[in-house]
Amino acid sequence: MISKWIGKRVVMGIIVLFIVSFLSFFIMHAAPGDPATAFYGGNAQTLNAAEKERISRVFSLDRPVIVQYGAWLWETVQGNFGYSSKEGRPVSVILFERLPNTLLLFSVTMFFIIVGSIWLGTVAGMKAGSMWDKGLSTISIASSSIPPFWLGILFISFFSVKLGILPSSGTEDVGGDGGLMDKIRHLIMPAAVIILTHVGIYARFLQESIKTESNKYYVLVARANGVAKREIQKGILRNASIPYLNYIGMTIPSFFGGAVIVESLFSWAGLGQLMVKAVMTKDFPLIMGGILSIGLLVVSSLLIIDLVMYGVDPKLRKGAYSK
Amino acid sequence: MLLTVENVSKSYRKGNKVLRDIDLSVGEGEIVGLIGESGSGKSTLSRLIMQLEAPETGVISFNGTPVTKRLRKTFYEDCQLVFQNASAALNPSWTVREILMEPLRNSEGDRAAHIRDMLGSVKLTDAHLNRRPSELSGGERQRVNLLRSILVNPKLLVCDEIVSSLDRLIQREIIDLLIELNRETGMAMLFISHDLQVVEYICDRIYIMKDGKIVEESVKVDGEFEFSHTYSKKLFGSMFSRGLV
Amino acid sequence: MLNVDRLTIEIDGKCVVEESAFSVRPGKITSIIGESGSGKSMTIAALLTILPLGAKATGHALFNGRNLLDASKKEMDAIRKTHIFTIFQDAANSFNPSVKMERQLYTFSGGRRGDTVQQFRTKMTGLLDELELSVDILKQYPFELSGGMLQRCMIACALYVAPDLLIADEPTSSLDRVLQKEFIELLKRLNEEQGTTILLITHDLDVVVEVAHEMVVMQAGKVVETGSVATIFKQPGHPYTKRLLDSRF
Amino acid sequence: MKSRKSLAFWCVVLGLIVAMTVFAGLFSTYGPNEMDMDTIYQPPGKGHVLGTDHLGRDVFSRLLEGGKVTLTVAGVSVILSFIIGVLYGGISGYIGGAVDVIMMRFLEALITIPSLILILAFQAFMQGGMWSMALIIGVTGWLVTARIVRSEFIRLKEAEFVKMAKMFGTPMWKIIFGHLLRNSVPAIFVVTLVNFTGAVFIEVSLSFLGIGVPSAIPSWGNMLFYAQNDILIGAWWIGLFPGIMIFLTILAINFIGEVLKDPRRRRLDA
Amino acid sequence: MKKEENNVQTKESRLVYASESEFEGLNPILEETNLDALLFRGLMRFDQNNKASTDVAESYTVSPDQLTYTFVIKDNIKFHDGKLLTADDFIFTIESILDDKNASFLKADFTEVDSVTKIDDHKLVLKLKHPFAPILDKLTVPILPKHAFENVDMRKAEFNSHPIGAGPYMFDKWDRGTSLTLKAYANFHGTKPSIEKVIFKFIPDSNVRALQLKSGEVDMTLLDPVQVEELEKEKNIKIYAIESADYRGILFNMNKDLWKDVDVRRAFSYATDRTQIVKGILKGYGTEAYSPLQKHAFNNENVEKYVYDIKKAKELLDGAGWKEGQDGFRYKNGDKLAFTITAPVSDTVRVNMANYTAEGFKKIGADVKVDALDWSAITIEETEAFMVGWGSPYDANQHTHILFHTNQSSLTSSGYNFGSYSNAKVDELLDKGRLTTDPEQRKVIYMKFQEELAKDPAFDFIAYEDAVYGINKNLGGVKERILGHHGSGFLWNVEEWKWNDQ
Ligand SMILES: Nc1ncnc2c1ncn2[C@@H]1O[C@H](COP(=O)(O)OP(=O)(O)OP(=O)(O)O)[C@@H](O)[C@H]1O
Ligand SMILES: Nc1ncnc2c1ncn2[C@@H]1O[C@H](COP(=O)(O)OP(=O)(O)OP(=O)(O)O)[C@@H](O)[C@H]1O
Ligand SMILES: [Mg+2]
Ligand SMILES: [Mg+2]
Ligand code: NI
Repeated sequence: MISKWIGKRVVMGIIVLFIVSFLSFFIMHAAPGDPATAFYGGNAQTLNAAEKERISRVFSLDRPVIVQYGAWLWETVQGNFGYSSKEGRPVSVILFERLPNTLLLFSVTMFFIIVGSIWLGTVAGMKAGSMWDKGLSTISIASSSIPPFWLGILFISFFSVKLGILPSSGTEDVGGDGGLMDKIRHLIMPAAVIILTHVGIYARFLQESIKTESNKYYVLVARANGVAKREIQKGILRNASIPYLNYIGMTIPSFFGGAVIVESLFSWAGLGQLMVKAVMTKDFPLIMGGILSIGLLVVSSLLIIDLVMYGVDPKLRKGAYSK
Repeated sequence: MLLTVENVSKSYRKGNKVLRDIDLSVGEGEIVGLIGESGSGKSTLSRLIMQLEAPETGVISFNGTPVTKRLRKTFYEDCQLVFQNASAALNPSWTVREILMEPLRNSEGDRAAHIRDMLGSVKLTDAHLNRRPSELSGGERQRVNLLRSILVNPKLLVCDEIVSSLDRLIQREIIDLLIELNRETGMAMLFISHDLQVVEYICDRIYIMKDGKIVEESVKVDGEFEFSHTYSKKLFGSMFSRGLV
Repeated sequence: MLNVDRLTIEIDGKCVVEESAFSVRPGKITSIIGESGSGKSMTIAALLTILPLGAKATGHALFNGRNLLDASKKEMDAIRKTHIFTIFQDAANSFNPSVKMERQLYTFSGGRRGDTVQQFRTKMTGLLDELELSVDILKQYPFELSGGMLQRCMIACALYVAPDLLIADEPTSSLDRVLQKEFIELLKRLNEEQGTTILLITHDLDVVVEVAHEMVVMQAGKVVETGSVATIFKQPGHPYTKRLLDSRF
Repeated sequence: MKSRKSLAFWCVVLGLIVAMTVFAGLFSTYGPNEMDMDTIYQPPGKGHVLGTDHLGRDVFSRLLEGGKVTLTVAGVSVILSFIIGVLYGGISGYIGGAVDVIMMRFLEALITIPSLILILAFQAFMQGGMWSMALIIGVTGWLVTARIVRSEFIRLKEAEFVKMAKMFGTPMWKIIFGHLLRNSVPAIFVVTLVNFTGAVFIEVSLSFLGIGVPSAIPSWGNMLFYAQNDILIGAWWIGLFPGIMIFLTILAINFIGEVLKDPRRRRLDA
Repeated sequence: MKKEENNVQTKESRLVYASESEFEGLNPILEETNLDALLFRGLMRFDQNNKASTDVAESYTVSPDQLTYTFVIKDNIKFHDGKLLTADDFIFTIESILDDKNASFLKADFTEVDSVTKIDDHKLVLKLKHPFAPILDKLTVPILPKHAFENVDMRKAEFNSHPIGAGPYMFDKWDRGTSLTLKAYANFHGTKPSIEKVIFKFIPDSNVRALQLKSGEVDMTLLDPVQVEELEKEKNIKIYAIESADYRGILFNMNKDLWKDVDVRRAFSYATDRTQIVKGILKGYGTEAYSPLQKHAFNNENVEKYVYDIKKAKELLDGAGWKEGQDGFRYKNGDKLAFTITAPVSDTVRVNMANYTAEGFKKIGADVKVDALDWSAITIEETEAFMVGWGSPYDANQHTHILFHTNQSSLTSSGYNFGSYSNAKVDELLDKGRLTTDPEQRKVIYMKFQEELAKDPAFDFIAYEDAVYGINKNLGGVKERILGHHGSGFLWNVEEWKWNDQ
């Protein structure tokens, strides 16, 4: 049952990646000029022979576009993303350098957002009518209305310029020991910006789910029949977590999008900053690689969420939604 | 016969027949009941009659001619359906006036006056015309729903559980209204319900349905129905004794 | 057993139940009847102190001499847990969809009385058997069962705990006739065999006639008539009651 | 009652912002690009209400002009995404069947790609003016609208009043507009509001990264982009006011959306 | 506790330099970087007065006909990898520069070299085709180790990302995109460096650089003029505003028809308000520019300076047939007087100058846009007008021949004449100036060159920009001298620098 279901999800993910790859190929093809100059612009003459050969082989213009796409996809699936037109190094190598930083930022922020929003949302949701309940929705709307980069600027001007206690950019101190403390110091501000601008909405979503759930008939029935409060709350939380998880899944793409800006602001050497750089320098091979790898990241995070959902939602396990 | 349903079957999933060889007819001016427990296929049959879905086998004829795609338009002029859930059958963002105008799109004459005339017959007033469905009570909604269908003066009205979710008091009002309409205009009705008392009260003849099959047909004799099939007996046996009255 | 006097319920300043008074005698089946929105469910909610946010109940509701309306949270929890059991109209939605039936039935029955899961299992199996339900349902989720089955599960719990007072809020409206009849039979049995006091809310006069000993008629938030079923049916005092009786088919 | 009041309040705030920017010419005291090397980095005060920037331009005038640009980009892109979304979702939902399945799979894939990343990719070779920016945001912003329209259409298509309409012989266009679309309005409206905030966010973000509207055109994002250089100098007013404007605009829309999202205000659920 | 100790210790021995741009490679004959002075040494070296004096060379003699130079190389100089630096290495360097395969940007500097011959390991003879005065300046070129290039294509050599030189600092590690670290070279032949590590941190954003200087994350950086006032208040920062030969101007791309008419170029030169720019954008850290040799001994004061004059500019445009239309903009044959100035987005000063001049050009009816792009997205040959920056404090030939000579058009050679500027008189003067040795004569030639260039401007010269460095106050040993383009050369004596708080 579960393997079948996972299989289905993986197939879906692959279809998604397929379309993503098609899109990124299409975008590149829409770029002006023949592929070699479109990809490598003024740097075409410094290309190495193997890459030149690859480009002329894959993108030979006398072949129909769909064949070119197939050839390109085949190369890409094998991990050959071409060479960065700016740095001349293989795109895959560059992407791999950036991946740990993005994953670090993503997992740390996601962790705190989830923990924070579960805590806030539960407290606010369970205590209907309390200060928490009323305050949270206003605060969460307000916090989600702050452009993250603006908050970032404020942070920098306060913590870096005014107090000088946190580094304003980078992933680690240059020439430092690269130790854990150093990493954390650099991580604090970018992570805090993302967390602060997001945790409110997630908390609020959970709060609303809990409130909706608390008004469900079965809660009333349980209360009327003297079921213990803790028991009831556990049940509520479990059900409220289903739409909450769904919401996390839905917002993951935009989450990755938002990270682009924060990464750029804090010069956090992750995939997002890389993408911005690639766009500014019109480094097309890198852009294509970036889109694909972010697509892959999104799809795999969604898969993880799906798995969690599978564990939480019995209706999924029993296939009750298919009807 | 006004409406004849012959040999009609329908299934949604392979091997799972929702309707099996249904034969049924409604004469002019007749009120025919169709009873059966939940899930026995009553609504499905009504949708088939109204050509909202196509039957797998069988023929549905109106006035002796099978209803085809081409004839559908004229068929709808003579035959109308009233859904069980009035809230869902009325466009929530239209006013009652707009809703009542909809079936009259192509008719000539003073449509507004026609509506005003008819409004009284379902005990609604002009004041209701400017409201939206959400501003009406359940009974009022069902009356608007009913009125809209009878505005075009159909010869046959198919009512799918139109009173089941209403209060007894309102139920009674609407049922009496239907009987009155039947008397005055000779409009025939196919009255679908699972409420035995109501059916017993309003119908001249009833069909009893179980698991997609019509198991029995019975005609009212001296205000009573006679049954031979065991299921019908069980069904009517489960009516509460009239007790005390 | 239960004496309600001058019960008034306000929601956001709007009066939904006004100065109502009635009583439930031990060992009897009392029925509240009234049209939709007349305040029947609100009255029950007030008795169980599960009124929605913003609602306020005043007056007296003496349960075995204890006023439920000013009972502390703890006391109320205890009363709800030990003396009263409530069956609600919508059985399909009365269970948490993502918790297995066994767990839920346990919290509704065995858990209330402090039985161990083992004890619960043996006793419940017997009850389910009696109600023509398979034991397998314990391993299933609510959404895998039909409304009728779920309603019978609720009844099983009621039979299990054998409460002093059983409240049933329109328990039959979502059932079809055959099931309705069966359910009413069960209520009768519970009352006759275990002597359970029952407060039955309905809008169906036929049901009242079938099972109730006494009846309370409500209209627009007011109790307009109380008395034994037989007398009221013979001589309805209030014009509204008369209309109700007339509306029967 | 409370929600009504807050709705009115935020509508007024939004209205003020829009009016100020639309009629920027009337309110602003200087040309948005008027430079004066004698008055650079003047703090807010006489002459320049909100001070001047590094080229001696009046921050207030630029704020209004920038708002015009930002809101125009957002507005145009939202209209565009609205049209595409309604068409795509409408076709998918109305036709249904295999067409729907294919269109939805495609949509799901698109939703998986962070739209900002897509926009970035487009920017790589479309970098140009304000309009191309609006075009790109519009072309990538219709996904959620389409999904909502589709689900509304599917829900409403099965609604009994639509079936009744068919029986009354109501023509298709009237069914689509009068029944389906009209009843989707509340949902579409809310998602369009959300899209609008999204579009504002994207415009300011891209401009903030220096790859949005051309630097010579003032927009809130652009102003913030340059304001980064002024933090250190202590010229807080250059970055603060555009930030506040963005914040207020989005806040107002969010609060309006919040009130409208409230099911009690939605007739459909009645 | 431990952490603090650590901090103090690292602070003592390292210098972090915030650099705007990263480089593609570190081969000094393929790309010019400000690391060259640290990593490499040449036969000659510029001293504090920007005069070439001996360095790797022990001594040299010049033949009376000025065609033969004989050099003696110090015999104890070792490359960072321990190999001895010999005449062979120098010969290899010159040959590599002249080898077309390597497309060295320095080739034009050495075209006058006829031959280089090794006498022995530490003695060599360099022969010129013609007497060529700047040759000693040119011989400051870094010497490459021949052994590092055996059997490899120079453009692809490992050396380019892991250089080996004979300078005071040697390569340590390079974190692409973040930083590059050099460490002190113990066997350096000159003053032994006191600071152990020099780290180049790549921060494109000038604001971030200033921020990090303030917070102490970096020890020195080039500042934007507007940042000075604020940073001056900081206790731990010392500001060096150093006069430099670094000018900014708008390059007219002669491939655009608009610029073919010299009067149009002159009109725009008149319409540029340099005084305001120096005052507002450079905050006084600079001077108005009119010539590429203004900071040079050969400066010609008497050329046309294009002092701000809108009226003249309008007259010139009128004369050139650009007539004002209804909308206030000028038109000629239906074409609008419009163009775009491109500027590198990371260089705020240039972007500001572009924006300010563009706005000012509206006054003469020109619709001028500004495109601020990333460096790598800019192809100067393809722009209509570009905000350039050049200037050299050294020989007059430097940054003139390569910029203005027809043969140096970037379209046809490896020169830096990006606008394909071509003027026969200028060409002739530049050629003559190169080959003349008599200083007095050269002065006359270059004065004449400046006059001709002013008449037919290739650039709209805007301003010389002082190099304003912000430096950690505790850093000692800094010696000022007139700096080059982008304030380059500031690190020229870094081996003498030290931390005062040691
Ligand atoms: N669109 C459909 N797709 C699949 N199965 C359907 C569909 N519509 C109805 N059914 C099935 O057909 C059977 C008959 O349904 P129908 O709605 O006709 O019953 P009914 O007699 O009207 O019941 P009720 O009294 O509850 O209204 C049911 O088992 C139902 O599950
Ligand atoms: N949560 C609530 N907030 C505000 N008013 C409510 C709420 N719940 C119920 N009411 C109102 O209280 C009144 C009484 O409702 P109640 O549910 O008691 O009616 P009822 O007699 O149980 O009707 P039914 O037979 O439909 O169940 C109604 O007018 C209803 O509109
Ligand atoms: Mg039905
Ligand atoms: Mg109720
Ligand atoms: Ni330069």
